[in-house]
Amino acid sequence: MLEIHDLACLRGDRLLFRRLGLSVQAGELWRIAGANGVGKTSLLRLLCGLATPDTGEVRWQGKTIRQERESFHAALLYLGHAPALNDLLTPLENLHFACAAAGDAVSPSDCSAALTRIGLGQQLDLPAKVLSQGQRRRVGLARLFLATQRPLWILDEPFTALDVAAAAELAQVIAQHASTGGMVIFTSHQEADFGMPVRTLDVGAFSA
Amino acid sequence: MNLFKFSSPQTFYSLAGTLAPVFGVIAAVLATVGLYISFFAAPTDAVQGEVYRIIFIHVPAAWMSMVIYLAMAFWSAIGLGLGTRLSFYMAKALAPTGALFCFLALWTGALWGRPTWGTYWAWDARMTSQLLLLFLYFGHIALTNAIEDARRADKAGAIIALVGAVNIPIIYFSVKWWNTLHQGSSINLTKSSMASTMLIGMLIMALAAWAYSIAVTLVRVRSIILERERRTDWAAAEIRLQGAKA
Amino acid sequence: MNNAFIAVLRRDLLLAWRSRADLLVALSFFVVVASLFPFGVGSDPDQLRAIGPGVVWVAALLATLLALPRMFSQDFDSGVLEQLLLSQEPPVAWVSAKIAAHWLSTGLPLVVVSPLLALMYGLEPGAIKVLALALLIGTPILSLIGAIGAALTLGLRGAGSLLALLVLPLMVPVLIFGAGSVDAWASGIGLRAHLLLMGGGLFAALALAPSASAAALRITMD
Amino acid sequence: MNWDSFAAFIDMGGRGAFVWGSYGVTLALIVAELWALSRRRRDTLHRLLRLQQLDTDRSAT
Repeated sequence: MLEIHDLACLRGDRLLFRRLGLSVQAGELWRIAGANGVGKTSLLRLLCGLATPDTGEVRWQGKTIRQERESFHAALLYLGHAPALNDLLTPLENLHFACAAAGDAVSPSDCSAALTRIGLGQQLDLPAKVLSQGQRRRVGLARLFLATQRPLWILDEPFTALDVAAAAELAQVIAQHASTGGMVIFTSHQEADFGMPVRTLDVGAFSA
Repeated sequence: MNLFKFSSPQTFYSLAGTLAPVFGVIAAVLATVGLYISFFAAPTDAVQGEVYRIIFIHVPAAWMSMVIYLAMAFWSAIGLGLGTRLSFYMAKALAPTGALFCFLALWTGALWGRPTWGTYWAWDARMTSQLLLLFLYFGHIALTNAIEDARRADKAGAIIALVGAVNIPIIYFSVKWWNTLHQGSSINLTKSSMASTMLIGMLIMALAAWAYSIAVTLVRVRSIILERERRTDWAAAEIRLQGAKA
Repeated sequence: MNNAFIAVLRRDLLLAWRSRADLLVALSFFVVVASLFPFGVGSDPDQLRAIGPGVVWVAALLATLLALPRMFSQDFDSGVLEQLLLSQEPPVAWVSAKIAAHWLSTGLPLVVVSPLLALMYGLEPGAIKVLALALLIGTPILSLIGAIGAALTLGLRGAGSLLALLVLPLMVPVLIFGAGSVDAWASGIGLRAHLLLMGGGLFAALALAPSASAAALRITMD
Repeated sequence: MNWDSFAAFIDMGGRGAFVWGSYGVTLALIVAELWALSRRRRDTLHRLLRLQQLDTDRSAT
C-alpha cells in the first residue's frame, strides 16, 4: 500500500505543487492527470524515489521509501517516458539486461517469449537503433510481462506511440495486473478502456 | 535542543546580521595591531633584511586557504549527513574567500621567492601543494556554478569538497616526497629563527584574517539565504524591506 | 549482490566490444599525445629517456580523461541509468561494475601499448617493464577517481573541461608515484616503496570511489 | 622604530617593490572582495524584489 503525505515539489525556482496527498490500495488503478508541465513526471519520479521531495513523504507498507529503499525497489517497476534501451544492443539483450540489472532472475527464453507476445518476434536480433519509435516503446513495455511479481507499477505515458491494437493489449495487461492485487499508477493523454474503475488524480489541483 | 534553533535559516540570518559587523571590527583592530608589529616592532632580519616582512601576510593567507577548505568540507559533510540546507549555504559562502586567500598565498610566496631564491616559482613543496589547492577551489566553484538546479549544485559541491579534503594530505605528502626527490630539502620559508615578535605578529595577522573571513562569509551567506529562501514569508518581508533601501 | 554487478559488467564489456572503433580512437589519442613531445623538446636521446616515463604517464592521464564522460553519459541519455538507480541491489554494485568495465576497455589498453611508447623514448627493457607495471596499478586509480568526476559533471554543458579541472589535481599523486617509480628503479633506489604506495592508493580508491560515485549519481538524477 | 624616514620605509631595504607588491595586491583584493560583496547584496535584493513583484502579478491575474 502506497501513501503520500503533504508532498511538495520545486522545479528550479518554480513551485510545481504542494500539499499533495494520495493513498493507493492493492487492486487500484490511478491515472495522473494534468496539463503539460504541471509536474506529472516529477510526481512519478518522486513516487519511485528517484527524486527527493522538498517537503512531505512517500510511504510504502507504512515505512518511508528512503528507509526501505531495497524492499521498495524490489516491489516497484518504473517505466520512464523514454524507453531505457541501448541502441547497440538487440531488443533481447536490452530486455534481458533490464531484468538482470533490476535483480529479477529471468532467462533469455522468457525474454524472447515476452518480446514475441508483444509483437517483436522478428526483430529479436536487430540492433535497437533500427527499430521504430513504437517498436522501441514495446521493448520497454515487454518488461510488464516479466514483472508480474512486482506489485507496484509506475508507468509514464505508456500509451504513446502505440497503435490501437497494442494499446488495447497494454490496457488489458494493466487491468489484469490490478485485478490480481497489483497497483498501477500511470500518466496518459488518451482515454483507455480498462474494463474497471480508474481513479484520477489531477496534479493541477495542488499547484501553487 | 536549541542548538538546532540556529540551524534554521531564519534565525541564523539575523544572528549572522549581528555577528558580521562584530567580526569586521575585530578583524580591523587585529590587522592594524598586526601591521604595526610587522613593520615597526619586528626587527630587521639578519639574513633576509626587510623582505621577510612578507611573511606577515603570506603565512596567514596560506593557513586561511587551508582552514577555509577544511571548513567547507566540514559544512559539506554536515549538509550531506543531516540534510540541513544551511550547511550547504555556509560551504558556498566560504569558497570565494578561500580561493582569494589561496591566490594571495601564491602571489606573496612568489614575490617573496624572487629576492630570496632568485625565481618567482621554484616548485617548492608547500607552494606546489598551494597551487593544487587553488585548482581544487576553482574546481569546486566551477562545478557549483555549472549546475543550474541549486539543490543539486549544493550536494555536488559538497561531494567534491569532501573528496578534495580527503585528497589534500595525500597531495601534500606526495608533492613533498616528489620535491625532496628532485631538489633536495627545499629552503623552508619560515626556517629563519623566529624572533618572538615575528611570531606574535604573524599570529595576530592570522587571527585578523580569520575574523575577516568569518565576517565576509556571514555577509555572503545572508544574501545566499535570502536568495534560496525567498518563497518563505519572513524572507519575502525581508526582501521587500531591504530591497526598497538598497 | 553479484547479479547486477555481473549483468552490468558483461553488458558494458559487450558494448565496449561493439564500439571498439571508439576505443581505438581513444588509444590512438594516447599514442599521438605521447609522440608529440619530441617535436617540442627535441630528439636528443638522453633527454627523451629522462622525460619518457613522465610523458607516457601524462598522456595516460589525458587519455583516461578523454574516455571518462562515456562511462555514464550513454546510459544517462537513454534512461538506463534511471532504471539502474531503481535496482533493488545497492548502487555501489553496478557502479563498481561500470568502473571496472571502463578500466578494462580504456585503462588496460594503455598498459598494453605503453611498451611501444617506452621504446620510442629509448627506455631500457627493465624500465619498460616497470612502467607497464606502474601503469597497471595506476590506471585503475585514474578510472576510480575519474568516475566521481564523471558522475558529478553528468549532463552539464562544458562537462569535458569541468571534468578535467575536477579530477586532474586529484590524479597528481598517482602521476608522481607512477612516473617516479621508473626513475626510482633506474637510479637503483628500487621501486618497492612507490608500488606499495600506489597499491595502498588503489585499495583506498576501490573502497571510497564507488560509493562516492553512486552518491554523486543519485544527486545528479535527483 | 625601524625607519628613520618615510622614504626608507617605502624603500624597504631595497625590496620595496616586492613587499609593497605583496601588501598592495593583498589590500587591493580585500577591498575588491568587500566591494563585490556589497554589489552582490544590492543586485541580489533587486533581483529578488523583481521576482517577488513578478510572482504577485502572476498570482493576481
